[in-house]
Amino acid sequence: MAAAEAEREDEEDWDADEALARACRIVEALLFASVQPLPAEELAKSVPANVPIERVIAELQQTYALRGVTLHRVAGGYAFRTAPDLAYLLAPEAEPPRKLSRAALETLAIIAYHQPVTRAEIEEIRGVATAKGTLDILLEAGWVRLRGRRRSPGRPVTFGTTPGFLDHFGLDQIDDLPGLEELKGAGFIEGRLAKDLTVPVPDDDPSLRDDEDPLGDLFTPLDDGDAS
Amino acid sequence: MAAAEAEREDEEDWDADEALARACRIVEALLFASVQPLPAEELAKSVPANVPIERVIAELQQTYALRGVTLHRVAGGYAFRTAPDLAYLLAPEAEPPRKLSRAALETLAIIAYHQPVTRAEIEEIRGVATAKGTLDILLEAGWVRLRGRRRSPGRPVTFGTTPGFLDHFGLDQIDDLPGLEELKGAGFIEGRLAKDLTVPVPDDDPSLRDDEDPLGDLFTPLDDGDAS
Amino acid sequence: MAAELPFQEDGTPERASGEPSLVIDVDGYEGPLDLLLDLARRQKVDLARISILALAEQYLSFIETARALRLELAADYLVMAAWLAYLKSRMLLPEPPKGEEPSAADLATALALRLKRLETIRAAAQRLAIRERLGRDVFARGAPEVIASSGRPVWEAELYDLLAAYAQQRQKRIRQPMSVGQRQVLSLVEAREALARLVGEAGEWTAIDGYLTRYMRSHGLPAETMTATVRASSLSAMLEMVREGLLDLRQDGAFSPLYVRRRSARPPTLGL
Repeated sequence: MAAAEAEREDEEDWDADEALARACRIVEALLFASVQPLPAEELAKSVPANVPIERVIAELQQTYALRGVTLHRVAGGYAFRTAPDLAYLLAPEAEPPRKLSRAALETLAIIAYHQPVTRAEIEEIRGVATAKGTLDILLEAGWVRLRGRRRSPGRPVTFGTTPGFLDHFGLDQIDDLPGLEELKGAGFIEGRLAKDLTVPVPDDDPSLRDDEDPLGDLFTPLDDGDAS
Repeated sequence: MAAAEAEREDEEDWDADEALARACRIVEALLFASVQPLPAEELAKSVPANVPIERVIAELQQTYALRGVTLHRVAGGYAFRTAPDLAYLLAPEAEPPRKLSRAALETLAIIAYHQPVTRAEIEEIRGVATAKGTLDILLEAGWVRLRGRRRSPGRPVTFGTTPGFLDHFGLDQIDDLPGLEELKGAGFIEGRLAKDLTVPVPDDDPSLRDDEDPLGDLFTPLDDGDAS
Repeated sequence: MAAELPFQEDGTPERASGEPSLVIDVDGYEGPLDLLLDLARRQKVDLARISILALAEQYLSFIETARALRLELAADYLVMAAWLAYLKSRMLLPEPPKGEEPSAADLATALALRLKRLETIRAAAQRLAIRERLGRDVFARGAPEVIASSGRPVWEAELYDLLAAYAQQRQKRIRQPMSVGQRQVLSLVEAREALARLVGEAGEWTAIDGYLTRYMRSHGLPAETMTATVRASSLSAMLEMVREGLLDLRQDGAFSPLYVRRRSARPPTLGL
């Protein structure tokens, strides 16, 4: 009789261990996939009712204590974080890469195809004013550079693309960019083509054009060039 | 003397264990931090030189085998992913990936198996014209890319798959795609197979084939095209 | 089970397999090859051993039935029907001496191979679809961190995004200013009204050109843009009024002035 009881106890233990292990797997996966730290009550919803969530968290904290990733209590919830002594592996101040905005993509594409091009010309093509930050982002990303100044009233700055632009977009040369027929063939342009829709042959030859002057005084603020 | 030697051996063992444990923590931290799979060579750079990266990965794979987060080999690298059996807990939180239409799925399979492949070849196999949106969906999802141009009349654009495709479908390399023999074994294909019908060994090697040209050189500038 | 279409959950209507009568369901098929493959499956034999002749006959009878029901068939289906009718005739007739064209047997084999290839790739696609997919079956770290040595760019953009943005933007801008200016026309109704007044005035032969010029001036219609439409509409209206017996028209020679006169109330001459 005593033996039978012991066996039942063993079995119950085993069941409890099993339930705890399963709960640990669940909480682990939830914390891993979550964008934000998750509060204990939130985690408890996905865990078998007979397993207290505190047990699960204590268990995980212990499991991960000496690992490369540890379980932290942050902002009223729990999250996995890189172990502090391995912080050197990370670039904490760096933000994860963000998608380039639609406006920036359009501006970049116009500069690529129509270079050398002034800000006013970009706005003429896009039909909207270019936000201050948009060109900054492209300059900072190293995809766009100041080429020179257009030999026209106000001497606006001209923009062009950089080798870094080619590199990022996997282009060998700037005229790898598809022409109108190719854009159409690949389905980028649909329907009947407007007669006056033309796509220039892109050219990033760094030498200045006939109507371009050297940048010259770099201290002249960029906006001045566009003021007229 | 024998005792001293044994002690030194113990010490060496201990050092080796220590180094392996540290390497495991580092690789763990790196793989936890990254969304993209990291290739072994990349991981090896951060690990002490005397620890083979394969050992570290084998160790981690074993450690995580039964956990809620497991170590996967995808797209030529390694990545932590949640265990598939827990998908039911996580799926409601996540934004579901776009449902693939039958046409899109077939087109994707043709590109995966027959790459580099042109649109006309896709249509030849499917026996129908490819709707405008079908390739767009695959390009937008980042699974398919423009590779180059076929060196044949009309110089059609060739399509191939991306590392993102491998990552999404949990494939390590393109030839992990189920082969014809496997398809037959799984009962998808009935009967015997004509000799010249073998599914090609898929190959996503980015270098251009003999009958492929780079996208660029062949892009006909619009103006030239009009003139001819 | 192995013979089932692997894609039925994709909203494709269920297709009965192995039924003797053909189910007319053109919408359910993705083109003639898809239809042929389905018909071939109903033969319940390996595609490599299929009777292409029987298949051609089934396809042609399908098309006939569809036409009898006045279903609209895409041109693709008719092209395939024409080709299969040709193939069928080639297969039934004795083979001509070796010529330029491939033999009927070769054509039949090629078709069988094409069907097999489609079936194979469908199976492959199905295998792909049931794999564990990232974001559906397995998930990546929700809050990733940036690795110091990665040197990854701060901004992400694909060539595809760039080209799509450029193409859409250019197209949008080009389309915007395109508006079709309203064409100025003198409608037939207006022309008839103008002529009805003339009928009142023209008891004798009157030059129509002079009348129309006065009409345009008095109604403020610009001569440079409206003359052609006024002339055309007026001529149509005049012919109509002649037919109704309201007017007489006279022209002494080609390109000479056109004269118009109210028809007198006498009955039309017999035999005219």
